[in-house]
Amino acid sequence: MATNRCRFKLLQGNEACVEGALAVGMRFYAGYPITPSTEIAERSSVRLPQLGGKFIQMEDEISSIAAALGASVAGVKSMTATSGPGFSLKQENIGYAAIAEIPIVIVDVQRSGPSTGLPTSPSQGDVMQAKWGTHGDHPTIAISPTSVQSTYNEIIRAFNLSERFRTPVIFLMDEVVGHMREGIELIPTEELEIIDRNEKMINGLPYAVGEREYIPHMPSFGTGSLYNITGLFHDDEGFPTNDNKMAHDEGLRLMKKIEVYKDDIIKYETIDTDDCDTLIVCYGGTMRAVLGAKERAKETGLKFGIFNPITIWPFPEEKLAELSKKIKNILVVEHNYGQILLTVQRIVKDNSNVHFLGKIDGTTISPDEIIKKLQEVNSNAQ
Amino acid sequence: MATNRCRFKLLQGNEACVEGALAVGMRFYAGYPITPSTEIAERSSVRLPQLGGKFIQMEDEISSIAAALGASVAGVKSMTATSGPGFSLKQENIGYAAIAEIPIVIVDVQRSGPSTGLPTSPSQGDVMQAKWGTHGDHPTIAISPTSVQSTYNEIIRAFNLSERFRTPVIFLMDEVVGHMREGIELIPTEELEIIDRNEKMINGLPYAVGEREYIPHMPSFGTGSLYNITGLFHDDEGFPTNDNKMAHDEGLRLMKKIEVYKDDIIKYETIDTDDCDTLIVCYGGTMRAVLGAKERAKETGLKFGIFNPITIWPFPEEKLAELSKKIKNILVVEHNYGQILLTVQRIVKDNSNVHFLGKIDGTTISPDEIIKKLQEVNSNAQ
Amino acid sequence: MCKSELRFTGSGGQGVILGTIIMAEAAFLDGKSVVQSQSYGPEARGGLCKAEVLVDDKAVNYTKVTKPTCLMSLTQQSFDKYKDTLADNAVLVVDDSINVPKNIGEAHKVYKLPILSSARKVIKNPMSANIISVGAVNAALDLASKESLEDAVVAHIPKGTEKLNVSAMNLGAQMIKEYVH
Amino acid sequence: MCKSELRFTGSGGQGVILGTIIMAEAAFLDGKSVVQSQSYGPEARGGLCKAEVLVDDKAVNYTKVTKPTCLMSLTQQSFDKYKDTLADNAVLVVDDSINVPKNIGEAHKVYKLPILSSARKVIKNPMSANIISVGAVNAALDLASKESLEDAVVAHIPKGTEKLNVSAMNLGAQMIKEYVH
Amino acid sequence: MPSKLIEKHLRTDRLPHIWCPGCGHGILMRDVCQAIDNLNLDKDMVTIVSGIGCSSRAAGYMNYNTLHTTHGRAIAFATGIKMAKPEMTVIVITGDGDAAAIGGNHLIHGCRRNIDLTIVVFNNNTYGMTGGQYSPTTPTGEKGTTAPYGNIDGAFDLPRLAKAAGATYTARGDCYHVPLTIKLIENGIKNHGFSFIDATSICPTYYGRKNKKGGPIDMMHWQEKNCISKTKADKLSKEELEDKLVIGEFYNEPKEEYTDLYQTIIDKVGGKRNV
Amino acid sequence: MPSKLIEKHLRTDRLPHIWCPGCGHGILMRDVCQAIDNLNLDKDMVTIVSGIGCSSRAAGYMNYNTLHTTHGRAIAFATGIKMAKPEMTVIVITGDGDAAAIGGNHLIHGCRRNIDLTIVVFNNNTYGMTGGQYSPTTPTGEKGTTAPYGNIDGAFDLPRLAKAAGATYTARGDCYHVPLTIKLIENGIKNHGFSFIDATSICPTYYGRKNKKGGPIDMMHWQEKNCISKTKADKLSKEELEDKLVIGEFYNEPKEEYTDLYQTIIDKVGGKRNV
Amino acid sequence: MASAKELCIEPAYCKGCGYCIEFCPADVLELVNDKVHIKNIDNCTKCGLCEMRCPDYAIYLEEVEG
Amino acid sequence: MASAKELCIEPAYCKGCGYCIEFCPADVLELVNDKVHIKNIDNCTKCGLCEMRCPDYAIYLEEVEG
Ligand SMILES: Cc1ncc(C[n+]2csc(CCOP(=O)(O)OP(=O)(O)O)c2C)c(N)n1
Ligand SMILES: Cc1ncc(C[n+]2csc(CCOP(=O)(O)OP(=O)(O)O)c2C)c(N)n1
Ligand code: SF4
Ligand code: SF4
Ligand code: SF4
Ligand code: SF4
Ligand code: SF4
Ligand code: SF4
Ligand SMILES: [Mg+2]
Ligand SMILES: [Mg+2]
Repeated sequence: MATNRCRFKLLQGNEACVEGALAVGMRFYAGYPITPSTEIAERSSVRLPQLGGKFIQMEDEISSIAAALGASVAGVKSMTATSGPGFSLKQENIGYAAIAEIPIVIVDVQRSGPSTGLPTSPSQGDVMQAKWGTHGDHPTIAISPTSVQSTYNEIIRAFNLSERFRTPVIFLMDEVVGHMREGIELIPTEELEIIDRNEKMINGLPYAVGEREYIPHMPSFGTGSLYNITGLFHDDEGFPTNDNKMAHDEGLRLMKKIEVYKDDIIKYETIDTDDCDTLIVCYGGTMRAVLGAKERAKETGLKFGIFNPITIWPFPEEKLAELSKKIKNILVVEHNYGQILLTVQRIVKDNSNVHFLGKIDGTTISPDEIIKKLQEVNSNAQ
Repeated sequence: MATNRCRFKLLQGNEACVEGALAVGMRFYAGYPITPSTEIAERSSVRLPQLGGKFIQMEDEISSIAAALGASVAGVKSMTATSGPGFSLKQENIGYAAIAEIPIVIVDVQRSGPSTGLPTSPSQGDVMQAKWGTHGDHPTIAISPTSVQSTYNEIIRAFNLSERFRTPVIFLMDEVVGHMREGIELIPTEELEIIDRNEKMINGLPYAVGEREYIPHMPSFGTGSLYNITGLFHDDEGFPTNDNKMAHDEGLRLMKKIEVYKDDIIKYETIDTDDCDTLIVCYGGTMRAVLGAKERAKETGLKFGIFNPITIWPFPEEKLAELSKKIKNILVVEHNYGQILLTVQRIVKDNSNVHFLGKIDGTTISPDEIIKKLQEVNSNAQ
Repeated sequence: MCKSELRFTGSGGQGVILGTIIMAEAAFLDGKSVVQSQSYGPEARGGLCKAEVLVDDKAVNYTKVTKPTCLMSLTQQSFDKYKDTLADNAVLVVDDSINVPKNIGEAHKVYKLPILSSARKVIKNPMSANIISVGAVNAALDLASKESLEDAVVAHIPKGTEKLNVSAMNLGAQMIKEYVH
Repeated sequence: MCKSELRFTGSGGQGVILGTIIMAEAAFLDGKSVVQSQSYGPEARGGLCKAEVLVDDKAVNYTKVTKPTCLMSLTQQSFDKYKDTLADNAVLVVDDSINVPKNIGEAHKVYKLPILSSARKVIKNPMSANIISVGAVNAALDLASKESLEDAVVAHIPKGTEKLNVSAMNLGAQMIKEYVH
Repeated sequence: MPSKLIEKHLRTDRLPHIWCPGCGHGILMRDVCQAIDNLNLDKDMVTIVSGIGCSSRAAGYMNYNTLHTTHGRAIAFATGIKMAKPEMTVIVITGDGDAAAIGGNHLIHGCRRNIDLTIVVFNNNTYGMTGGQYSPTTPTGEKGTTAPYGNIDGAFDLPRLAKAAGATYTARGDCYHVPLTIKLIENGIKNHGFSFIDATSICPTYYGRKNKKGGPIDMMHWQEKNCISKTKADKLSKEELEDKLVIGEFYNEPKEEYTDLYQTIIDKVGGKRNV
Repeated sequence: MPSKLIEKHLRTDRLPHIWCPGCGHGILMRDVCQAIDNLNLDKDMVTIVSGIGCSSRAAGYMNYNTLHTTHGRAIAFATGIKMAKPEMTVIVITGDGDAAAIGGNHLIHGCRRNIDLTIVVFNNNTYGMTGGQYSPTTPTGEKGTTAPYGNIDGAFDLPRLAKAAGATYTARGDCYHVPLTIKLIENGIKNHGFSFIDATSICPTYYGRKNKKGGPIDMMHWQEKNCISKTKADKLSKEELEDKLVIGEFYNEPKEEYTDLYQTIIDKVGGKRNV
Repeated sequence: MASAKELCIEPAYCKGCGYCIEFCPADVLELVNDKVHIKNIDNCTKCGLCEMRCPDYAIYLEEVEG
Repeated sequence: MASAKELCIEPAYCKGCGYCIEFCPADVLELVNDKVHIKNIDNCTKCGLCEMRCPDYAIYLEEVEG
């Protein structure tokens, strides 16, 4: 690139999250400040009214997601952002969004936990929570960006998936990505592929699905449809039911709509996986350290591939299973005590070849640490 | 037994939970009503003042666990109980209990979810949430009883583990067990092995541990120690720290204290596992249907073993791995869309032999369904 | 299957759940293994209500009644819902206001008793219908000893209503004894 | 390792973070790849503050500075904390109140500049120290074009303070030019 | 066949509702419909938001845009709807548990913002849905399944709390004084700001039974006798007032409304209207 | 070397504290210590509970039993402690965000129960810890990092809210009027019931800077001039009162206390004391 | 054309709470088999109090072409 | 024996906010290198206002044996 004066901008990851969301049409944000996600609220408060959108600071995280869901029901693309403690508080209503099938994007800029933990330190400790944090079986889509640019691009995808599948999407950032600044290209709205919800009900019913379809269409409140939304199991009209067959069908459909279309949801990145002994599985901010280690491949003589599950839930199981067949060692690098590790262990047939590098001490994992661990893995393998 | 007039009583699972807790010394309960756990609050409100204990109905589930933690800090064994939606709300403070190392027992009588779901229907949909519901890496102990008697016995064990390891213990009941009545033996306090917390600080420090020890001792407030408790990473005095080494040591110790003593924590039951082709893995109320199927083994000709992880977290991995080596098929039966299934798949080397039977439609899994599934598994195996 | 699988049905507020608790307690006091359970739900408020007891000499495993050996019904609606899933030769104790189809009458042992009306007219307390039915079911099945049943009744009713309820229980038993098929 | 790895340190409130943002922005405007980051924490309030910029022609991967090629410090405390982890032949731009040990002075290129005092006395605004240091660091490293740096400065300071800040920036650059080792 | 009012405003295919015989919630739900009817509102521009509880089940029966949310969070959901579509009339139907126990914070913050919502609490002094535990409006000394020895908590005076928190309209109605209660709801909807109506309900099944209040008819008679207007109350001594419940309009002082104020920000910073 | 008071009541090995130069929280923390000292309380029978925020960091420095909890939940934790050990003096130190934003519900329910806690809100009209967002006590029109165009929310009058919710003692102090503020805290502790003290603090770093209030000294002068007693306030017109903040004791009406009432239940049903 | 009012009942909705009967000022109604029943329509003043307090919308006045 | 008061300073605690200086009624104090400094002890009336308002406990009066 020549100079960066037009559509290129230096932005913080958190800021890029807002700009991407605005580009794809987010016009409502409700939130409650918490480090390290606060800049998302702050920038939203500045930018939204400039575009005729609305920002509201609610009294806590529970009401924030609730307000965002309310706005979504009224037809406005909505977002809320938080970090660990707030993410825990939002869990109940994430389940509500899942069963009521209300599109919404929930950003979690992970910090070190549990509890208040190390509020300003990097971590990827909420990965399993993103899938299992709310009670009961429910579908989950979660996406984890690795850079400021991918934050911009992926938040757009997050909104598109949320609208298409009528489901909450978790945007799982981490402190590293959220707080760093990089130059990025702001792709303008006109050039984006934007998915808006289909407001025309199937068979005149808000929760009916067509044949071989899994996703009901969703009219906005105030557009003439006068229907009911509930967090109870419900029939096609949206009215609560205790009918076992209906409950079964609905529960299963909620899972299926993600399962069936998983190829449209899953996205991953592979680097040098064709010819390597060791495969590193990593995601989010940790990816950067792995790339840093890769930079020094010549110097260190270490050959390894990288598998980055950008869509972290549903996890790209098939691809990893395929890769794992021809690879001796897998090294999972994540900023926690082993979360995606468990999924990798499940997918990869012979667990003995799965290694792990993780930590939580307030510092980031460095390329040096990765190189050291790779050397260890290699020497054990001999 | 002759007649059941003395220490034998007909009780609901929820009632037995309270009686067991009282027997082991629970003297504070804070809660907020929610089906199907409400009887635990109701019985506590009747029984506690009779024993000089205290019951309080708080304004919500968050304040309930908070109050219970407060009482625990003041030296009183405390409990709170809830179901799905309330369990989601308690998550943040479960993490707090973990990092601040405050003993507490949290009962979750599972119901059908997500969200309000089918509030009065059986489910085991919170099993993964019990481990991953709060943000950040943290230790977890969770126990799942299968009968009214085991509810009484296991809640006693839950309190003992909580006090010994200074950690929250999740008591994962389900609607089936919570709401049914059975005759049980109420083992009186005098006959119980009761573990009370050690109030004498190690080296005069509330978070210091001895050599080869992982669990600091805990003085109660008001006994002369004047120390600080926080949900931030902290030093041995309990004062917040940003020191990377201290954070690392503390985080690791929290995980280790469970890991190292896991043989003292893990409890499981095996039935007929010595000589069987198929092993059923099941827990909680679902176990009863499996036993129902077993009753009919003669009639159906089905031979199978049962593995019941009573301590569901940490999962009895080693035992299952060992069993799996000599068994052709494993059938996981649970009241959800596959949660413990994932852990079993991870542990068992050859996933192709892991089968699953689960559902959520408001009805319980029946012996008939299990028998049918077993027949299917057997015929596929041929 | 257990020796006895009892299902009590009626409408919310008729004390059907309490009836099964008393049955369970009585059998339990006699040293039997029992499991009692019920359906919950906001619908249970005004609408249908179902509760169950399993009784056996050995441990009761599966906790739900699948094919009742005994069905007790107080309302037509609840009877209709459950009349078709019965064990062979089941015992039916139903209010005499209920219309029992011929085929069912022939396949099972049916006691049509004036439970609701006797509660109102004889015991003079409509809330005693459940205790009458408890007395009747116990007598029909010969499930628990009379002492245990009485103890169980007394343990579960408000203080001061012992006499009334014990006579309701006895009335139920008597109805069975004097029943002419 | 990147071509340039800059670390700015000082105490909270001195605008050290903003300094790195401006540096990053300037290099970015020139078409470079940059990553800027900082330490947060309640401690950052009154205490130590650290911010970093990585600049390269190709993509910057790892996001943290490990061995700075340039260290800018405004306080002794922050200097002492970071003085020992430097790349070979690093460039040090420090306030002249800071005591730089001999071994460090010999191993690296050190500019001791009257940043804080000039901010107070010459620019007459203590808050301009960070802009002076930005000007100085940029000149010492020849990192970004003067135009880009000026644009970056102007983009990040309050409206109405452009002149003051541009002259602070120039002052910093001048200090380097005129520096006598 | 139902009446014209019911036909027009309720989803009659879902009737009869699940509420117990004599439950006051049915009366109050009709009051809300009548108020909407009186105001001649376009049904498509009315949204009912509720939480969880017997009372909150109302939403499902009402033929507007209806959102049955999570326990305690109705006002927060409603806030989002109102922000997104300020032209929508947003009414929250909630219970004393939903609004004042778990949802108390959202209530006071809604008041504080003076956002144009109308809150109607079907206040039956108990948690009906979970079987009759005491609630934050159960009078001290009364019983609930979790207050077997009598409740020692103080009870909220909800309109007073709402006013102190910033509501610009507060009132109390009941099940006996139907025309008044309808009028209070109407006025609440008309107030362009946060309106709070404490609608005293009747739960014979739990609150009544636990507290020996007799059957539904007795409880209705209690309201007839004890729910008195402010003017009447002003003439009574403190002792005479002991078992009385004052009904009527307590506070009605319009103030700048939240979504209007937000629109002035949008206008100021150049955002377009209604994007 | 610190003073005798500080030596006695604070963990001096942890000083200096993390608060910014001129932060009012330091002054208020000393006030709490002084009040405890004046009352001659046994330090082992004092527990400080706090939530999360700059203000809530106080707990860590104070040499009593101290519990630094989760954001907003301090009063709920404190309730458990007080129930378990009624003989303990339990003081909650919290912030305007901690107590009135996320923690608002626990505040009003604490008030409602009249449980013997003393709440001291270090009220700096902002979320200091997270960098200066507006809070529920930020005056309308003022700025925060999330109110770049001026805050359109109404602000809570916290003592008024607490009183309406059932608190039996309410007051407001500040950083300038130190002896008064100490006295208010003392009286709050002495009230055997729920006491609420709104202690106006000073956040020069965020609130001051964002709202062009000058430096710490200017902000202290503002309190000197504008924090006036009720008697003074009564003499002023509405316009004159506009930028004033009334300090002093607002309400002090003891009522039966919660843990005492619970003890009567225990006594009634035969439970032993203090098991 | 003047319109008159007619007292209507929807028995499927009635839960027999008895409010309408108790609070009817003209003794028009009674309970039969736990459902409302018009015992004396001539007494009815069409005051609408029964409709107002019926929690189940089972009794109401409807305008009829007069 | 009568006890007197002495004005003490703990410079390690002082953050230089200037409250003590601004609100000292007797102009006793000044700021030197961002830390409080006693410029004129003789003026000091031992009123204690500096101690009261010091957010950092860096200045205070201590009883001394008189
Ligand atoms: C988070 C959560 N906690 C608790 C419950 C259980 N619950 C359902 S309704 C209810 C109380 C309802 O009381 P109220 O709002 O007064 O309504 P009512 O039933 O009395 O009309 C409770 C506690 C729940 N559904 N969700
Ligand atoms: C659940 C949760 N949400 C948000 C935060 C982030 N947070 C920490 S402190 C704070 C606000 C503090 O404000 P206040 O209580 O007024 O204290 P101050 O810092 O102003 O003294 C917030 C929002 C958190 N720690 N936990
Ligand atoms: S339980 Fe009470 S509130 Fe609920 S429907 Fe029945 S009477 Fe109404
Ligand atoms: S940010 Fe504000 S409240 Fe926090 S320590 Fe600094 S001055 Fe005090
Ligand atoms: S008020 Fe309604 S429900 Fe009650 S008896 Fe009359 S018609 Fe029936
Ligand atoms: S309209 Fe009036 S008079 Fe007629 S039945 Fe109804 S209440 Fe009685
Ligand atoms: S004691 Fe009074 S006179 Fe002396 S320095 Fe302090 S404020 Fe000034
Ligand atoms: S008030 Fe305290 S911190 Fe401030 S200048 Fe004076 S001594 Fe220093
Ligand atoms: Mg209620
Ligand atoms: Mg604050």
